Amino acid sequence: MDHLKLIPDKLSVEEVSDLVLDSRCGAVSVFVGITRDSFDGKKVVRLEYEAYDSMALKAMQSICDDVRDKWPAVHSIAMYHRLGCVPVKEASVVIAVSSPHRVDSLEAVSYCIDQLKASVPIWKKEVYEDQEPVWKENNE
Amino acid sequence: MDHLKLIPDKLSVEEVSDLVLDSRCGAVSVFVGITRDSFDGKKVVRLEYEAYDSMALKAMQSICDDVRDKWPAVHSIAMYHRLGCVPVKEASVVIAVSSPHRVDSLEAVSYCIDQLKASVPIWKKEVYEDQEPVWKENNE
Amino acid sequence: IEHGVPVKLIFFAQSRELAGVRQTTINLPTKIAYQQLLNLIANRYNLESIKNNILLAKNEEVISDNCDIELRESDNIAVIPPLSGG
Amino acid sequence: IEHGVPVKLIFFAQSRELAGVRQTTINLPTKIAYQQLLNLIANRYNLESIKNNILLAKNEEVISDNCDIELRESDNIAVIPPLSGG
Repeated sequence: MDHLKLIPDKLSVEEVSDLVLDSRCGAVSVFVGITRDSFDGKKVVRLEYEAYDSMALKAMQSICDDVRDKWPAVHSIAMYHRLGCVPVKEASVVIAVSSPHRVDSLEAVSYCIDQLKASVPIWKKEVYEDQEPVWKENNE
Repeated sequence: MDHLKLIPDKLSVEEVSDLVLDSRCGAVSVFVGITRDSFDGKKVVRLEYEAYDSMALKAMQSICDDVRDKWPAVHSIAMYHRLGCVPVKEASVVIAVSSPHRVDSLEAVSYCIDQLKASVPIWKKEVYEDQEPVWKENNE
Repeated sequence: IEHGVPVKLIFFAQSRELAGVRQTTINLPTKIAYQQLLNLIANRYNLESIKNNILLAKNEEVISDNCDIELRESDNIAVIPPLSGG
Repeated sequence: IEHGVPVKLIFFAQSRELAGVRQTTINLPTKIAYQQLLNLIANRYNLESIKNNILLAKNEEVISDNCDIELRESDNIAVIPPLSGG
């Protein structure tokens, strides 16, 4: 099962990881992306996220399909991305993957966040205390 | 900060991942080990865990020290292992690691669970519906 | 542009701020080269400063930049600045 | 064993079940070879069936199996079956 959502609300790590629980799975691996309080010495107040919702959900689905090709043992995937304002120390994204044994979910969750950053049309503006906000760019 | 605990109570993924939150960290990676409902076709009712508590906590601390050598960017580590009866679909272990960027916490959490299984004196007995219980062995 | 089709144009992130609009409708020819469309949009919607950093998507699929684009009524074209999700 | 020191002996998991006890005190010489100690414990506490699969730890450190072990009062020796945490 794939659970994909773009939501304006605060994300719960527990809720997202519970989505992928299955009695045949001994492992759930989770990645949580969180708003940091500074960038290049500038004090970050919050991030503002927006998405091309329909295309983003398609791109997220396509990542899930790739995961199932690469790690057929993966059971469930949940990718929740928050939109709108995300204050410092709150989660912008939570990804959870379950599998019978740990190596599949560990590798898959890492792949998911890499691919999400590279291919899902979501954008964030970093808002600073004393300077003009900046639209960020994932250039890894 | 290292947060290491052996507890008889139900584990909360949210609580453990919250322990490692830090305003300088953009990434929290979490691994959750969960009781599966079957092994080799036998129906598992529950697992029973016991630990050599004092030695286990030392071994867990030693894993944390290794993590800080290998991934100096890691900020906080939390390793909570449940003891006693763990019913099917409940967590036996939750490990959370925070770091400014994702690669450190992802690699470190994977290392932590590998090392925990290999070096921390904790044992589990698998209790089946119709057969004699078996003391398990991590032989990966 | 004469004899065109009405196409929905959608802007995101920095392109939305520069264009001053989130969504509009524009008449476009039924066939247009990628670069020609990019130039047209950049010119008309104040995107010259980021023109080299944006992609175009048609109906939620990124368009490769060496193709001609066929357009029909009800198609939508989105301006995609560099991604920064996660 | 004469002139020994009282040492705390702790059993875990399968070794605890086979020994029928979690913890006891045993008099041991102040110096003993690893294999000798292992044999003594296995023999006295019904652990012959798992003798080749257990480690011994002294004061929470695993002891290497080619060493002589020096013992003092208040030391503890633990029987460590194959680990299965996680």
